[in-house]
Amino acid sequence: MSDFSKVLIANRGEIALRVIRACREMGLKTVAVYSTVDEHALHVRFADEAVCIGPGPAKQSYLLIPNLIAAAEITGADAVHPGYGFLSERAEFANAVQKCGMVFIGPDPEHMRVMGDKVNARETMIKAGVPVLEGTTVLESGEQAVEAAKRIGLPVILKASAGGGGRGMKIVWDLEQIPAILQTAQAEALAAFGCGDMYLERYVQSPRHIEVQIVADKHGGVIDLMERECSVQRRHQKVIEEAPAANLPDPVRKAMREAAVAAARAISYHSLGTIEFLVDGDQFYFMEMNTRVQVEHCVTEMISGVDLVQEQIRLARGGKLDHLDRIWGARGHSIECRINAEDPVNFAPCPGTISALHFPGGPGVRIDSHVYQGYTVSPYYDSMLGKLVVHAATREQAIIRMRRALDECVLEGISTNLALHRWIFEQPAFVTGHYDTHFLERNLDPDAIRAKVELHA
Amino acid sequence: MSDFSKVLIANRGEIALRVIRACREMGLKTVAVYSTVDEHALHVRFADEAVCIGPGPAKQSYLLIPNLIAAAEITGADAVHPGYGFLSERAEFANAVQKCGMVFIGPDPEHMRVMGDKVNARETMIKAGVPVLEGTTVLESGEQAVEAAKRIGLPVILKASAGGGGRGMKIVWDLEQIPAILQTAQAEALAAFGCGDMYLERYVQSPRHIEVQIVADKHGGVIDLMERECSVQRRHQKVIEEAPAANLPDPVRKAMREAAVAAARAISYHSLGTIEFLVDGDQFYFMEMNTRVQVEHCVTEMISGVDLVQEQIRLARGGKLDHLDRIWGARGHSIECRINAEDPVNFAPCPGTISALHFPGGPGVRIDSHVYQGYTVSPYYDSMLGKLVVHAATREQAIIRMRRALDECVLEGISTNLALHRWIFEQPAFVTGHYDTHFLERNLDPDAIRAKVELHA
Amino acid sequence: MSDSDSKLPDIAYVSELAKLFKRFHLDELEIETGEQRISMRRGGDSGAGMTMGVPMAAPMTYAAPAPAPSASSSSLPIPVEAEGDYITSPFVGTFYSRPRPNEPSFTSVGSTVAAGQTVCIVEAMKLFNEIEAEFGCVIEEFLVADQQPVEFGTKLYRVRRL
Amino acid sequence: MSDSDSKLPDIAYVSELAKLFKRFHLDELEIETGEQRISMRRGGDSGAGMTMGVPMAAPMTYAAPAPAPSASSSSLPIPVEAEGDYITSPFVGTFYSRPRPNEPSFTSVGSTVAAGQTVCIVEAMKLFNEIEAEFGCVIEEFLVADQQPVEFGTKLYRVRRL
Repeated sequence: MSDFSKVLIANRGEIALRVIRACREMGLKTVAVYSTVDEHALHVRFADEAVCIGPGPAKQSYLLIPNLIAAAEITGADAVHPGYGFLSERAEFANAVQKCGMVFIGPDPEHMRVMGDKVNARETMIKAGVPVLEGTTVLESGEQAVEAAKRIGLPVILKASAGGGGRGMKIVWDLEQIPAILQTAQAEALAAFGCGDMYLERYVQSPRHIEVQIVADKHGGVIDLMERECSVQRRHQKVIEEAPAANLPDPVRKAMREAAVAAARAISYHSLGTIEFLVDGDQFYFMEMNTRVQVEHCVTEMISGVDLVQEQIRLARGGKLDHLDRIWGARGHSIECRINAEDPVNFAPCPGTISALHFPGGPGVRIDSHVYQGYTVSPYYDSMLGKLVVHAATREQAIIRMRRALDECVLEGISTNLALHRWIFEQPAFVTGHYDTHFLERNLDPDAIRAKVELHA
Repeated sequence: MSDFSKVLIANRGEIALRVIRACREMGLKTVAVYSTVDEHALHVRFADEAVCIGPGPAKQSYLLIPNLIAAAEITGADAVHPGYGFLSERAEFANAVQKCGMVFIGPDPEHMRVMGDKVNARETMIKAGVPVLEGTTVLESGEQAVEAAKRIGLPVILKASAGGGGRGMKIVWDLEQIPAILQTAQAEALAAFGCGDMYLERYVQSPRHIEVQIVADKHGGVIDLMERECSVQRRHQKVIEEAPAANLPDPVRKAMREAAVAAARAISYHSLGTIEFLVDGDQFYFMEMNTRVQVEHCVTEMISGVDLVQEQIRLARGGKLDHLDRIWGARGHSIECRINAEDPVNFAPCPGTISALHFPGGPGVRIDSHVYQGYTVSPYYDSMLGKLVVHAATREQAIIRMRRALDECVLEGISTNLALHRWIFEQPAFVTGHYDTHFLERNLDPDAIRAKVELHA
Repeated sequence: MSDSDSKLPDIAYVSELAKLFKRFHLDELEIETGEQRISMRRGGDSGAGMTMGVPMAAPMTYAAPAPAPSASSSSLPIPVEAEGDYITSPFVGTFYSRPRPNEPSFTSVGSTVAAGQTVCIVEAMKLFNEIEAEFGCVIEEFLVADQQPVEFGTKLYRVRRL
Repeated sequence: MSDSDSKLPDIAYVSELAKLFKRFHLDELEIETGEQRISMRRGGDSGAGMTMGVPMAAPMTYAAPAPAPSASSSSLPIPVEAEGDYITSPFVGTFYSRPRPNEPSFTSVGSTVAAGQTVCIVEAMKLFNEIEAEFGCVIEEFLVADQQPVEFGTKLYRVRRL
């Protein structure tokens, strides 16, 4: 009933390639979609079929549901993989796919709605006994917000219920300011997300971002594949991820993993999912749930030996988890660097043509990238060129391996963040594994990083 | 005493890169050597220093011991890694390195001498209780050869004591011909190896080539890291290798591994080594021992999680094995394809410039290569462009993954054997794992392979 | 060698020229004196130039619907197009030349179409999108058969602008 | 080499021009006097040609002893060389300008050397290899200091051929 043989990949870049690889290995036909800008992209080359769905701007192509559905219809695709970003967490897209009699490779639209509404998600987690930060439901008034802030203690953070991924948040350090800030925030949220609902939570000043990978089938089976630490961030965007998390006491790890499984069970979730926790010392709190494959899924694959995208597809076909308990066992340590076409210091995206390219190889090195020598990075989309992933027996060895791999990386013709990564891997805070989400922006040393650019020029 | 901090790599191509990677991760400085032809090779770029040692022809550069030693002396290198091929199994080179007070990263010259003389090696193995094929020592006369052949039964194979790697062998199906063939063979051996000694063995008509990876320290510690099957060959050269071997009964595997360890102990061997066995049904026989790192060491690394080159360096420094017993455990299945610049059907080498290059990536794929887009393959050296290695939970999945990876391989401007590999991975004999060393040459289907060239052109 | 007795330039001299011709990647070199003239030229080895784009060009050759672009066009976002004016599909979907199965088609070869006039329907998700001409033109050729799938940019009609 | 008897421009002069030509990315260069005319030209596609080689060129910029080659020269086996004639080292080893520590050096700037005459020693593995001039020439400059390490092809002396 929910079986399928031809998958349309409603995405581009490295994740489209990643899904094509999984489909190939499972004997599934693939349909790529592309904008006129991506005509020469590798996902177009390596798919069995490809359909042009619009011009460069995502709103007119990768985000245009009718064109995507039509592309599936005219190619006879019977399943759709959304990748990450774009429409991957849009319930209406999953809905449209299912309405047209195709399988959406992901959870139910309902799961996306519940978790897309942050206040709703918060309430659900509280019921499930998953720890959340002291906070409120949707705020009715400035007074109510002030009362809550008094009860919780400053600083507090105002969050948009429709936000997420770091968007629509305001930190407040002063009770007087709360009503004013709330008003502006509500207006902004309404403009940005079409919903002005705001809620309030205690603001943690030195948080770590640690998330747990969930794998759930349609028969009630739920397991986790351990955690990933993603605290190296800039502007709330992940730069480096690793698994397992460093310096995480085993009892805390155990409790987090159990809480994540409980969270998934609470909404009878199925497919891949990620429960993001905010970690404050030995305490952890539910932040949000991502109902799709993550950019950083690779580090979990490296330590677990599980092909997560193939799992996701198997689960969408109604497959059971049973076998996983048998085959997987954590092994070693894995780290991922996101290689972006951007200025290594101010993070300004730098489109252009790659004039020279050499990716590292050898033992314990994995490359997931859609670029090649001569590839032109367009200004329309995400600036990520690919992911450099290493695996080794220990975290220390993984760091050494990543340094080696970064030194082998040659990417010319455009500006990249390679120098930033080379610099990060020399920072004591990172090397010792004692860092929080402010590590990068607080320690950023422009001169030192620029120097690395010169060194490898 | 045998510690060192700067390693000269007396080699080129992918293995030079491989050794540089290992040294980098161990914090050792590296010195590359290169011929004028290799001025723009990656091993020159990625080493800390590089010394030009001569013109293109290997005899005047990579095989010229004085220039290599001098390069080590002027750069202050205190250790030399020979890689494979070139001088890697030449006792006089290891000797020269040691005489100059440097550490040779490999076994003692004496080990190379014993194993370099095949008759001597044979006798040594017999003493050690390692099974060898019914055969003789050095043949004194045609009569003696005929007598032996009668005793053993036809067909028999004449081998040069100084040969090896498939060189200097003659199969005999007819007693009358033996004396004549022996004479020519002796003359040829004398010309080729400077030693005319020949011996005789039973000829196995459907042999498999299975070898066991040995890791031995300087303190009597010897372990094996399981076997590799290398039966896909053309002209006695390996084309595809895998670990573990398919369809090998566990008792046989166990016996082979024990025999290999016994062989190494018999000569108090140390460093990495490979015992090559000829397998005839459930019987196995010692063929020869390689006293260096193998091209195909990667498949063992993939299933064992051990970095063999780092191990080799550790052992040369006097390190002990103890830890290995703890850390390694076989996991999954790994296959390696040797990608060569050659005609996919007649194997004629095809030098030239690579005009377009894309290597596969994603989960379970490893690339070891020294080439890049714009690289010129010179006619002076081995035609291998690199190694494509995959790892998966089972052999079946590894085969599927390799098919996927081969389809992602783009290599234009020169002729390569990619089409041959794509074809092999569809052959039932290979897919089911029932193949011997004649599989490739007996089943080679030029038209089918040429068709694959077209398909991916 | 000595060519002193001849007017020919010394061979060593010429070979030195050839060396630097190669070293500095000249495509043309000419030296002239009253009595002597040396000229070197290299064939248009744009080969080097081409290669760079190949990996992008190649893709299209087997997977994609668009025509395989020339190597050099590979980094351009605009697909290679034939000459002339066309009405192309702004949607992905199924092409219909007529409003309903047994009705005449919206237009025909030779007929003149005004800007804004409906020329066909592209159906997607059960939505029948009427496609209008963006400019006044004469229909010269139907390029897509009825109920054939079309993607974004597929040429529906070849036309002559008015 | 001496072209004194011919009207041809000195090769060193031409190569200097070629260097400028390349350094400033000229596409065309022409020089004309009463009796001499030199013209150089390069096709437009050199840009693409350059990029292709970069990954090979780049290596030299930090790892290797040879001078960083121009991007476009990268696929050539011949290393970029300065102009003029040289005596280069046929071995890897240590350079000695004199037979023994307190003896005069084999030769000196300005002195004339016959083909086959020993000009220095390169020591490798305790072997003292006497290096001989391959052609008659005048020593114009010592390029390597005593006991300095040299590799294959290292320039030892700048000379003027006779």
